[in-house]
Amino acid sequence: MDYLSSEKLDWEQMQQERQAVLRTWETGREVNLEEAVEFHSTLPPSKNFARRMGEAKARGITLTQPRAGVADLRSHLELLQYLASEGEADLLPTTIDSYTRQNRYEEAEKGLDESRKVGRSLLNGFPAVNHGVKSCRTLVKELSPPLQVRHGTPDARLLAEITLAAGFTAFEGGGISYNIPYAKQVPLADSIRAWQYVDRLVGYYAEQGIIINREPFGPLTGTLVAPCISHSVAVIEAVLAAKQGVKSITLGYGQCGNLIQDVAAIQTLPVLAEEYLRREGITDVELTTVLHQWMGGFPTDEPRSFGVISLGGAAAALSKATKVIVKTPHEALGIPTKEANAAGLKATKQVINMLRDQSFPECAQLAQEREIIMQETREILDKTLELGDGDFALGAVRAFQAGVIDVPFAPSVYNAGRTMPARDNEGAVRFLAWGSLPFSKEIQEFHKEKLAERARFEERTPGFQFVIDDVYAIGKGMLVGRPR
Amino acid sequence: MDYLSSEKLDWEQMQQERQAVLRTWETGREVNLEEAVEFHSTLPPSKNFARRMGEAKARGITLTQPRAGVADLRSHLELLQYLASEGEADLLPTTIDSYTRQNRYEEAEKGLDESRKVGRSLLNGFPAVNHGVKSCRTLVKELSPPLQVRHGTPDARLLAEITLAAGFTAFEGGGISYNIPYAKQVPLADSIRAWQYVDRLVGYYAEQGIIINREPFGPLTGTLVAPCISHSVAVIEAVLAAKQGVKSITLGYGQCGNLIQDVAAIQTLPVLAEEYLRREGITDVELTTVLHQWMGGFPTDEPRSFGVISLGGAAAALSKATKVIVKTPHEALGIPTKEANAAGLKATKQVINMLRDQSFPECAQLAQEREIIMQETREILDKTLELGDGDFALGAVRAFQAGVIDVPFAPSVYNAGRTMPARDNEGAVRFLAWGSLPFSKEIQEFHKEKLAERARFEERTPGFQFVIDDVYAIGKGMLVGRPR
Amino acid sequence: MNGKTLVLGVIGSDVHAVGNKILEIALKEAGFRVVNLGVLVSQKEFVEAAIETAADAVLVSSLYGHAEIDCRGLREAFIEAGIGDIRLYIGGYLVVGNQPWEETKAKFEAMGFDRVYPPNTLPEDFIPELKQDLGIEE
Amino acid sequence: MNGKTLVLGVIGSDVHAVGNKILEIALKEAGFRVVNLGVLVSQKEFVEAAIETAADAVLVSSLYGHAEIDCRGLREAFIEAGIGDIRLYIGGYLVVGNQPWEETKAKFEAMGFDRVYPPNTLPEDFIPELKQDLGIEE
Ligand code: B12
Ligand code: B12
Repeated sequence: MDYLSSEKLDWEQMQQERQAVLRTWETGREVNLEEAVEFHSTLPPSKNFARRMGEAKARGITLTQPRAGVADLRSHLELLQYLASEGEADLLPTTIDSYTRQNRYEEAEKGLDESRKVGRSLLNGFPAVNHGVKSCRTLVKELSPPLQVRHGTPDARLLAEITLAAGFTAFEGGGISYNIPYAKQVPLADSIRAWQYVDRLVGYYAEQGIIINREPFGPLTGTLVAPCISHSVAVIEAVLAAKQGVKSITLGYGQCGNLIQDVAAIQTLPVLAEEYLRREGITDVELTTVLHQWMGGFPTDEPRSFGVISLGGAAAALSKATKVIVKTPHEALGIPTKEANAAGLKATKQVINMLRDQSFPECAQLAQEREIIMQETREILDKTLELGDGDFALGAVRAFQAGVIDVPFAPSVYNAGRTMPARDNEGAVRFLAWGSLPFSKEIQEFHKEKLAERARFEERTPGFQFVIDDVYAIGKGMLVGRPR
Repeated sequence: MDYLSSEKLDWEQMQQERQAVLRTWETGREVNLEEAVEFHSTLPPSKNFARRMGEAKARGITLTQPRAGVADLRSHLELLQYLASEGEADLLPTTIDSYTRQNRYEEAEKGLDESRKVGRSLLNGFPAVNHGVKSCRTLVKELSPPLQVRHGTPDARLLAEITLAAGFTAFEGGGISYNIPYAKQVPLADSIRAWQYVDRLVGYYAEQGIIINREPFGPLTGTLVAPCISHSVAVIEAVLAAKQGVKSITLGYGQCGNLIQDVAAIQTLPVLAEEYLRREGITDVELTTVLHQWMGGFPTDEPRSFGVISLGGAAAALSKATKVIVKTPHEALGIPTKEANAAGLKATKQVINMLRDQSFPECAQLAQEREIIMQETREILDKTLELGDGDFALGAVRAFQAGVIDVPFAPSVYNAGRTMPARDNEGAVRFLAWGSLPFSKEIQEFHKEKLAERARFEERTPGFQFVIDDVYAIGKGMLVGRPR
Repeated sequence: MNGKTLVLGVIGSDVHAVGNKILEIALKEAGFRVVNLGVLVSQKEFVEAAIETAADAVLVSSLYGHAEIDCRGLREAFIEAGIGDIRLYIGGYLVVGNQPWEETKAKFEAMGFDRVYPPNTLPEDFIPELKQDLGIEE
Repeated sequence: MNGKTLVLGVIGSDVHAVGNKILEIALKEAGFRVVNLGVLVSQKEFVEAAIETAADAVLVSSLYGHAEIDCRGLREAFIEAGIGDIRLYIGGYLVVGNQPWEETKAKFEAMGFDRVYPPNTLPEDFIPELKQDLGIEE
C-alpha cells in the first residue's frame, strides 16, 4: 500500500501499465487513443454527457436516465432506442453484465454466445469488453442522447479504455463505490489504484479537449445507507478523480425515503465536495448531482412500484438534482422488459415536469438536516484525512480498516460492518449503532434520541429488529418497519 | 326565493314534502325511517363512515377511497369487493349514473335493463333509486368498509332517502357544488333548498343517534379552480348543513398541482369552516378533510397517469388530509376496469404509507399561501354574507348572481363565468381576471404580479392563451402550459 | 369569418363543459360562426338550432359514456325535420369504458354520423378535416 | 440449537449481500448452525464447506440472473466429492427477467435442486419446510 497516494499519475509512466491492461483481452488491441480523440471531436455537442449535465444544471432542470443492458449488440441498441423514443430518456446507459464486472471475460463470452443461440439474454448486462471498440461505437453513432457506462467493476481499466475509445462520454464508478458493495476480496488500495488509472485516462482525454463525465456510485449497497456514509465516499472519489484531471463530476445519492433528508442530502452533496476540492486547491471541476430512486427492495406489484418511483421523482425534482436514475415497475420481478423500463421513465418524467417549476421550500427542518449531514460527513472526512496524513487515497484505505467509514450490508471483507442503520420515527435513516464512525458526542446523542423517539412510539426497545423490519418495509408498502 | 333562509327546516312541516318526494319513483315506497334507524343501529361501528373519518383524523392518517359504480347490483357489489380486497380501499363509494343525477329515472331504468341484456354497463354509474332500498342494503350488508354515495345531483332528495334508509353512512354533495358544475338551468335557490332537505334528513338521523357523514363536493369543475373559490363553496355548504343538524362534515379540495398551494389549501379548509361555523354559534360538528387527486384532464398513458396519481397521494399525505379520493391510470381512457381502479388505489397507498410519518414542514412560503387563501376566502364569504343580509343561503344565491362567487368552466347559467384562472410561474392557480370576485386591492395586485412574473418568464403577454395551455398541460405531461 | 355556421353542444344528461368551451373558442378562431348550445342538449334542441341558424354542420360532444343511448334516432330526427343531409360529427368518450375504437367508430357511423372522433382529439387534429369537408379553402 | 448444519452462500459473480445477511440471522434464530460463505462463492467452495462442516443441507442464493450458468454441474460436483445425496436448495432471482415460474422451477429441479424458491421468499415462508425436510420437530 506504500505506493498509494492521491497524486496525479504520470502519463508517460502509465503507458507500460496501459499496454498490459490492453493485452488482458483481445479487444484491447482495438484501442487507439489518438484515433479515439479524433472520433470524439467529430461528435455533436448534444452527445456529450458532461455538456448535457452542465446545461441541465444551468437551467435548473432534472434529466432522466434508465438502467439497461442486454448481451447482444443489436438487441441492446434496439433497447436503448426504445428507451430514448418511447421512454423519452434524456440520457442513456449501458449497463454491464456481472462477469465483465469481475473481469471474467471468458464467462461473459460464453454467456454472449449462448444468448445469441437461445435468442434471449442470459447475461444481466452488455459485455462491452467482449464486444470491443468498433461494436460499442455503433451505439454511440446510432443513438442521439449521450451514453454512460454503468457497472460495478473494482478494476474497470480495460472497460474504460474500450468504451471511452468507442465514444462513450460518461463512466460511472470509483475505487470505493465500485469495490465495497461489489466485491468480497479486492483490497481497497488495489481498486483505488485501478480507478486512478481510469480517472487519469479521463484526465488525458480532458487534456485533449474531450470532457468525459465521471460519477462515483452514490447508493453503495442501496439499503439504509445514511447520507453521511455515501457523501463521504462521494467526496473522496470526487477529490481523487479531480486530482487525476477529471473536469466533470456527478455526485450521487440513493433516495432514502424521508423527503427532508433526501432534499438535504442532494443539497449538501456539491457543497461538501466543493469544500474539500477547494482545500486541495481545485476549483475548475463542474459538479452536478444525481438522485437514484430507492435502491433497496421494491414492492412486487407494479402499481405500488409506480408509487415508489414517483416519490423518488418528486424528491429529485424538489431538490433540483441534475439527473435522476429511474427504477422500473418490474424492479422486484427481474430485469425489466423494455416496456416496463419505459414506463418507469414516463411516470418519472410526468412527476418531474409537474414539479420542475417548484422546489422544496427553505425551512428550519431542512436547514437542520443539512447541518447534521454536513457535520457528520465532515467528522468522517476529517478523520479520514488525518488517518491518511492528509491524503484521501491512503486515508480511505485506513478509514475503512478502522471502520471510520463503514457501509452497511457491504459484502467486502475490507468493510468493518459494525454499524446498524435504522429509520427514525419519520423514516430518516439514522444509526442505532455507529461502530467506529468518528461521531462527536453531539451527533451520537442526536442518533440515540432519534431512535429512542421511534422506540417510544412503537413501544419496543431499539434493536436489530428495527433493521430487519426496515429492510423489508418498502417492499411491504411502508417506509418505517413498524411492528405488526 | 323569498322562502330561502338557512334556518333549520321544521321536521313536522317537512313530512308532506317527504311524501311527495317518495312518490316520484316507485322505490320511494320502500323507505321507512323508523326501520332504517333501527337497521343503522345494528351496523358495527367499523361500517360507520363518520366514525372511520373521526378515527383517521385523530390518528393523523390519510384514508383511501376510489370512485366506482356500474349499473347492475351484483356487478357493482363484486366491483366494490374487489376494490376493498385487492385495492385495499379504506372507504368505499357508490358512484351514481348520470341519468339518476338528473332525476331521469326512466332513462336510468332503460339503461339498467339494457346493461343486463348486453352484459356490460351502459350506465356510467349505479342507479340507486331504481335499485331501491332493499337492493342497496345488500351492499351495506356484504361490504366491510363504510359506504358513501357519490354523484352530482342538484335535487338528490329521493336518492338520499333511499340510500340512507339502506344504511349508507355518507352522502356527498351540496346545493352549490352539485348544481353549478353539474347542471345548466337549475336555479341555485332550488338546489340549495333541495339540499337543505337532505341535510335535515341527515340531521334527523343524528337526532336518533345515527351519525351520517356529509361532504360538499370540493373540486367543482375540477379545472383550474383556485382554492378560494372551492373553499368559499365548502364553507357555505358546511354552515348550511350544520344548520340542519349535520354533525360530521368532510371538506373537500381538488389538487391543483403546486405542492405548497395544495398543502396550504388542505390546512386552511377546516380553519375557515370552523371560523364561520363559530360565528353561527356552531361548535359541535366534526370537521375532516379530503383531497381529490387532480380532477382535470389526465395524460392518456398509464405510467404518466401513475405519476399524477402519486403526486396527488403525496399532497394528501403531506398535508394530512383525512382521506384522498383516488384517480385511476385509465382516467383519460374511459371508465376504468376494476384492475385499473385497484392499481390507482395501490399506487396511492404506497405513497401515503411511505409519507404517513412525514408532514410538509412549516415555512414562510406555506404560511404566506395560507394567508392568501384565507384572506381571499374571507373577502368572498364576508361579501356573500353581506349580500344575504347575514344569511348564507340567500347570500349564496345573490353572490352567484353578482359573480362574487364564480366557478370557472361551469355549465350553469346561474354562474357568471367572468373569471379567467391561470397558473403562475410555479404552477399555483391564480386569476388572470377575477370578474366580480370581491378582491381587495392587495389581493388583486398579488394576482397581477404573479401572472406578470410568468409572462415575463415566458416572454409573452398574459392572456387567454395561458388558460387554454393550462387546461391541456397536465394531459400533455406538464403543469404550467408553457408556450411551445 | 369563413361563412360557415356550426352548431355545437354536449348531448343528453352530460355536463362536461370544459371541452365544449375550448372547442367554441378554437372554432371561432378558425373562422366559423359558432352557435354553442352548451351542455345538457336534447336531440330536439340540436335539430331546432340547426334549422334556425341554417347550420352547415352539427358537432355533437359526449364525454360521459351514454352517447350510445343518447344518440339513437338523432339522424332520423334531422331527416324528419327536412334537413336529413346535414353533416353530423361526434367526438368525446362515446361509450362506457375503454372499448376497441374501431368498433365504436363503426357503431356511430352506422347511426348516421359522418365523422367520429376518439377521446382527446385536439382542435388542431380535426379542424383541417372539417374545413375540407365543408369546402373551405385556406 | 436444533443440531443441523446449513451452508449458505451466494453463487457465482453475484454480490447481493443483503438477503444473505438476513437469511443468516433468520436461520440462526430458527436454531440452525449456519456456515455463511457470503457472496461470490464458487461451486468448489460450496462443496468443500459442505464436507468440512458435515452440512445437512446447502442453501444457494442467486439474485443477479446468472444462476442458469453458475449452477450447471453443481449437483455433479457434490456427487464427485462423495456427498451426492446432500440436500440442495436454491432461491432468489434465478433467471434473467421475469419468466414463467413453473418453467424456471422445473429447470432447476432438473439440475438437481431439491427445492427451488421464487423471488421474495421470506424466511417464515420456507423455514418450516426446511425443518420438515430435515426431520426437525418443533
Ligand atoms: C373534468 C371532468 C369532469 C368534471 C366536469 C366539469 C364540467 N362541468 O365541465 C366533473 C368532475 C364535474 C365530471 C363529472 C363526471 N364525469 Co368527468 N371527467 C372530467 C375529465 C377529468 C376531464 C374532461 C375535460 O375537461 N378535459 C379537457 C377538455 C379540454 O377535453 P375534452 O372534454 O376531452 O374535449 C376535447 C376533445 O374530447 C374534443 N371533443 C369533444 N367533443 C368533441 C366533438 C367533436 C365533434 C370533435 C371533433 C371533438 C370533440 O375536443 C375537446 C377540446 O380539445 C375526464 C377525463 C379526462 N379526460 O382526463 C373525465 C370523464 C370524461 N368523466 C367521466 C365521467 C364518467 C363522469 C361522471 C359520470 C362521474 C363519474 N362516474 O365518474 C360525471 C358526469 C356528470 C355528467 N352528468 O355529465 C368519464 C367518462 C367515462 C366514459 N365515457 O367511459 C371520464 C373519461 C373519466 C373516467 N375515466 O371515468 N367530470
Ligand atoms: C439492493 C440491490 C442491489 C445492490 C446490492 C448491494 C449488495 N451488495 O448487497 C446493488 C445496487 C449493488 C445491486 C447490484 C446489482 N443488481 Co441488484 N438488486 C437489489 C434489489 C433492489 C434488492 C435486493 C435486496 O437486497 N433485497 C432485500 C433482501 C432481504 O431480499 P433478497 O435479496 O431477495 O433475499 C431474500 C429472498 O430472495 C430469499 N432468498 C434469497 N436467497 C435464497 C436462497 C434460498 C435457498 C431460499 C429458500 C431463499 C432465499 O430470502 C431472502 C431474505 O428474505 C433487487 C430488486 C428487488 N428485490 O427489489 C435488485 C436485483 C436483485 N438486482 C439485479 C441486478 C441485475 C443487479 C446488477 C447486475 C445491476 C443491474 N444490471 O442492474 C448488479 C449485480 C452486481 C453483482 N455482481 O451481483 C436484478 C436481478 C435481475 C434478474 N435476476 O433478472 C434485480 C432483481 C433488479 C432488477 N429487477 O433488475 N443490486
